[in-house]
Amino acid sequence: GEVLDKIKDRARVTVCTNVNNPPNVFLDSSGTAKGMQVDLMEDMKGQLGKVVGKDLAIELVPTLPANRVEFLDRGKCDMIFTSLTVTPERQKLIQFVEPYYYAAGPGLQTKKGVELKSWDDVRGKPICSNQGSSWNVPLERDYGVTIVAFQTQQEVDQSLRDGRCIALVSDDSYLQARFLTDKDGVWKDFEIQKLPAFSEGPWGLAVKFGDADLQKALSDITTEWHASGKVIDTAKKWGFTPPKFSYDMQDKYKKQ
Amino acid sequence: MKAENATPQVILKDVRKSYGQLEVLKGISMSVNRSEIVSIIGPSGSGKSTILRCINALAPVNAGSINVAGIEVNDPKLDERALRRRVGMVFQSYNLFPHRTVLQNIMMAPLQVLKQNRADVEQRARALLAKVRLSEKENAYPGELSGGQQQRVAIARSLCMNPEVMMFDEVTAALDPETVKEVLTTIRDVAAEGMTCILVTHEMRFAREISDTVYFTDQGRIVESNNPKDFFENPQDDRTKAFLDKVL
Amino acid sequence: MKAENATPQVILKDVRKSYGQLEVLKGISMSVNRSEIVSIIGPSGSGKSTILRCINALAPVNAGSINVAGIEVNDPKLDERALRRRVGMVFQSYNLFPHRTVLQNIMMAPLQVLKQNRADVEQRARALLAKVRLSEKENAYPGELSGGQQQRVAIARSLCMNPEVMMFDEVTAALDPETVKEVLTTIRDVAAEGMTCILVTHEMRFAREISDTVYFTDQGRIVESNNPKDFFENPQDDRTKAFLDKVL
Amino acid sequence: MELIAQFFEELYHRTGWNFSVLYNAWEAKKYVNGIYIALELALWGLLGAMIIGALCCFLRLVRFAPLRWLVTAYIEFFRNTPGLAQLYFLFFGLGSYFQLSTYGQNGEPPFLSPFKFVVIGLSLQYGAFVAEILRAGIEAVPKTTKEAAEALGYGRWAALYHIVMPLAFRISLPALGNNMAQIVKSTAMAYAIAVPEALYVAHEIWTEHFNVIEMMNVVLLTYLGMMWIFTLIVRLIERWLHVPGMGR
Amino acid sequence: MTTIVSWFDPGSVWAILIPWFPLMLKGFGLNIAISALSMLIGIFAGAVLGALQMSKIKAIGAPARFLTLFLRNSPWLVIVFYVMFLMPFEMRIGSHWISFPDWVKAVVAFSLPVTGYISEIVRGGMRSVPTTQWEAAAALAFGPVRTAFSVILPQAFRQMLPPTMNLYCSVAMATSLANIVGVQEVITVTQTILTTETKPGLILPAYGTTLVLFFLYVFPISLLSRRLEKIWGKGIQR
Ligand SMILES: Nc1ncnc2c1ncn2[C@@H]1O[C@H](COP(=O)(O)OP(=O)(O)OP(=O)(O)O)[C@@H](O)[C@H]1O
Ligand SMILES: Nc1ncnc2c1ncn2[C@@H]1O[C@H](COP(=O)(O)OP(=O)(O)OP(=O)(O)O)[C@@H](O)[C@H]1O
Ligand SMILES: [Mg+2]
Ligand SMILES: [Mg+2]
Repeated sequence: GEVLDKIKDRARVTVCTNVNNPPNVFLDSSGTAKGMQVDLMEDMKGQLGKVVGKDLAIELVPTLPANRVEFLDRGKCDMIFTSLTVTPERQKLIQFVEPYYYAAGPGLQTKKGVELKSWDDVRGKPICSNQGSSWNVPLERDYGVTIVAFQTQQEVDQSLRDGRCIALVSDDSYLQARFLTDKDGVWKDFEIQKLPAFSEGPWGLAVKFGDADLQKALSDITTEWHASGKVIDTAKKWGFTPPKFSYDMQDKYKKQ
Repeated sequence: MKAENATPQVILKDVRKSYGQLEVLKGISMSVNRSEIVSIIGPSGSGKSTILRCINALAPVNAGSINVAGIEVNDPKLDERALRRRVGMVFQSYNLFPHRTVLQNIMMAPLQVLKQNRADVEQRARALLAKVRLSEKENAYPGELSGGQQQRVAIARSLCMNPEVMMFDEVTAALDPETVKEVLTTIRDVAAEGMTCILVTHEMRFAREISDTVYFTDQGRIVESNNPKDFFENPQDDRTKAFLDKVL
Repeated sequence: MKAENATPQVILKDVRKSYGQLEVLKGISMSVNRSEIVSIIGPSGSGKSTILRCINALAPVNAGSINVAGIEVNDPKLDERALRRRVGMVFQSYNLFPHRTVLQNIMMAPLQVLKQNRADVEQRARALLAKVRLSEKENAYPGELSGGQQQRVAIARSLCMNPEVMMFDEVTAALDPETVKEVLTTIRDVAAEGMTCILVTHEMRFAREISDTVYFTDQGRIVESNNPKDFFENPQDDRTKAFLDKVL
Repeated sequence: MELIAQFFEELYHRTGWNFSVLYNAWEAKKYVNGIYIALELALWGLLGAMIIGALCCFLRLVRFAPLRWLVTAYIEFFRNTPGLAQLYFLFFGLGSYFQLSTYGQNGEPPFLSPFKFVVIGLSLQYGAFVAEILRAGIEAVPKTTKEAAEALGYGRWAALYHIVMPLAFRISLPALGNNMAQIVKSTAMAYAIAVPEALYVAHEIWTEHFNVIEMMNVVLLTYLGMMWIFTLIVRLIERWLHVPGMGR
Repeated sequence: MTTIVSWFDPGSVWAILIPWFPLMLKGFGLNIAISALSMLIGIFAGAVLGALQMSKIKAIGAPARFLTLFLRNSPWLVIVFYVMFLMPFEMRIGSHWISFPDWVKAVVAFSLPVTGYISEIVRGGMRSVPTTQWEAAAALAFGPVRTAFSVILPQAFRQMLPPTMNLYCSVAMATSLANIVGVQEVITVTQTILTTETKPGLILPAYGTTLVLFFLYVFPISLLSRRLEKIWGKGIQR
């Protein structure tokens, strides 16, 4: 396929991702990307290199919700690799690579002592979130929540501390990870609410329609990740509690 | 018309005035009696406007004294507004307020500065408009009037403050001959009513006809002053002669 | 000075001109011979400036015809710039280019429009500056000159294009009497050299002295025209009489 | 409405052009509300900016120097830094420190909502610009007009209120109009602190549906529409305040 | 860098922020470069468009006015997006892939609204020159181009300077939108800091630093423009 040829030509794979998405992808002060997804990308780079028979370099293209599909369509990057939840609508626009590589559901973090028993308890209440988070619209539309969305995680956290909202919403595994790694006690007055996840959305790698070779190569890679437990290991390394999805997938592809 | 032995109403004593380095008035002394009409003529830049501006405290003087109807103008605690109620001034460039109609322009200061009764002011304003023959323009804006008409409104505006002294600064310089005539007629009417008038003009014939005294200024000094007949027919100073010679 | 039987150089035939609804020129006919000097006088707003502006195509006419030295001015395919090279115009408000020195103001058009040789133009410009007695001001900016000096530069600027016809529009209206004298002297010099001149003026004495023919306009019509002597001593039309009466 | 919704839903299924706001009732409601919020922000911001600008303009005329410096410092700071960064400072700086937008124990609404913060931010930022514009307007009122007011006995503040400000405001109107357009566009920065104005909602929608191009077009039309409304308002004000002879 | 960091408490916000300064400065350099280049392009294009707006020929004047209106009234974000959308990211020349750097796209994007604003400034400036100057030029047989360049524009320059400088300041501050085309300018870097670093209390110092950076850069420019305005104000008296 065209894209795979291009990767081979340039000996470089370009990946659109949200670089402000810790601990999945984030930049340190030297501008180097780190995070769980970065580890997976490195692995992918190696495996793709074998497919094309060349040592590849990897280049991250920072994206925003407003430009990522454009960047993919017009070849600025070869794939989107970020916390991109698969929905039927999106499937019409880009080609998701199956099997999906991860999944997450929404988690709520509040001050200690706030009792939330079901999602109905937050109806009409302000909840802080990140702009571009895929939970915002479903929570607003289906659960009547007032989403107050900011651009950066610091702002979301600060707003929760300031009491501008009663809770903040984020990927549940991310929230768990940050409580596990909270050595400074920044979050000692806060807790994660134990609510039934109303949906656990799978995250997919996405490529342009039409390059079956690349799609196949990536599909093989994600399959291998599940089969070998690579995803679960990496997630644990970054402090995540892997979702049920990951174990299901491991079972499924181990058997084959 | 000269009222002999009358009390002087405007007295300037050795007035000096500088703008930065430039000494514009180099010791001006003059005395104007009540109901007297005085013309100041002289070449451009000789300080004519500056004299008028000093008299109503638009420009502070550096030395000497000015007394207008008993008010010491260079007193540091001078109440400028009290002075300006007694001394009206009409400018060459009309300076009407463009956002107000003719009638409003005339009534504004009596209402807002003197806080007079609206009905009285309106009556007086209408009378003045009639006097300058502009009654039908009372609702026009200044932008809709010709130069001569604007100048006449400016005169009416000043008169409506009932000043004791009126000063006119080259009020006809930018007008065409016909309009000049109109404005001069208006000034003549004002003067005829016995108001004290100080006028700066380039219209020699008019100055001659209307004044009780003519002053000639050159380079910040009063070179010569006399009654109009003697002044024009028999000038003493060489500079006066040269000037009158050049003026057509 | 009148050259009898000379060829007409500027011919207006029944020229009409409107601004929107307002008809400003209501059929103007005149004919000016080579080297003739013509004055146009008349009340404000009677269309004097408009006549000049029509002659050099600054304002298009609605009807009638204008011919200047063989060029049909209301030809739709008129080469305006060719016309304006032959007809110079000096405005009441001088209109010097404030960002250029006196000498540059004079040299700009010959260099940039006529593409003449710089050395020649410079020589000519200096000669003209000498003629208007401003040689020592050649490097001054217009903002540094008095009104009369600016007006003389404007005349020199127009002359440096070597026009065949010169038009002066109330070039002394905004000046003080002394300066008026200077400017009129300059115009007299120009006229004395045999250039065709059309001048609009309020200086009756000057018009009388210098012109071959005087035209009187009122409300967009030429009411009367005659040689100056007869015109001023023995005006025929009532409106002319009234006007001359009013002018001091 | 039904028909439009049907049409766009059909369009999506046929061509993939996904104008989801036009058929998805929930999104349409949010977006319309977003436009409403943007307009409201613009109006309040405009009002605030005018009040702050006028106030600063007055304070700068006060003779007490430290006050003038303070106002000047405010103006320079707010004119020369990004509005977005200013907003963050207000919201996360003052807002967090003083707990200005904290919900009460029992869910009482906060003292200042994010909406109010944006209004304050816009007012402060554009108030600085308005102050500058008005200052330029005051400086553009001819000195002669101010002197005329003084000569009529107006005090400093009375002249400012009755004559200078009304004129300055008219002179400043075009610049104020530009400023107004700028405010309308700047309401978009509200998205940074989670005020659901049009752009924030559009952002939410294209994050959900990936229909960025379609939504960009909708946003473009929305803003052109809003600007058009505001342009009309400025025109109306201009016409309402129009005075013959000032401007065109 | 490490020495500077060591001045601060290891746990303080500045100890966290200072290592980021090089990246922020690099981002700010992009803001400056993009704003300066797009201003340069916009000035040339805007002068032409502005002159066209003044044209007496309807077929030229009307479209020029419409374009100006459109460019001025469109949100910058949308314009930036469209440029990203319409300009290719890379081109294949022979067997080589040439990619346009993102900042080139940002420059193109910002020069569009700048063109619109400059066009309007030029028009306003030219109209501020009294009609009598146009007539004087016409009476001296100057053609339209000569009139514009020798007579009118030099006089309009002073009027046009302050709004142009103001515009430049706005552009410098609006370049933060360049993150849509993928430029990591200073506000984007700031946001990266605020998502990466978990220590609370970073928001104010981080945005404060960008605020100061902009102020240090823009304020001298606005001072300069005032100074120039005064200098030229003396030269041309009306
Ligand atoms: N505000 C000012 N600052 C500096 N110099 C000034 C100022 N006002 C007037 N002058 C100078 O003072 C001198 C006298 O000016 P003034 O206006 O009194 O002259 P004038 O006799 O009225 O002349 P004109 O007939 O031209 O009106 C002139 O040389 C003028 O340049
Ligand atoms: N551009 C214009 N638009 C509309 N009306 C105009 C225009 N120019 C001149 N007029 C009108 O045409 C008439 C004649 O004007 P013109 O300037 O020719 O008079 P003038 O005889 O030169 O008067 P003045 O002695 O005051 O200069 C006036 O009524 C004037 O208001
Ligand atoms: Mg004077
Ligand atoms: Mg005229």
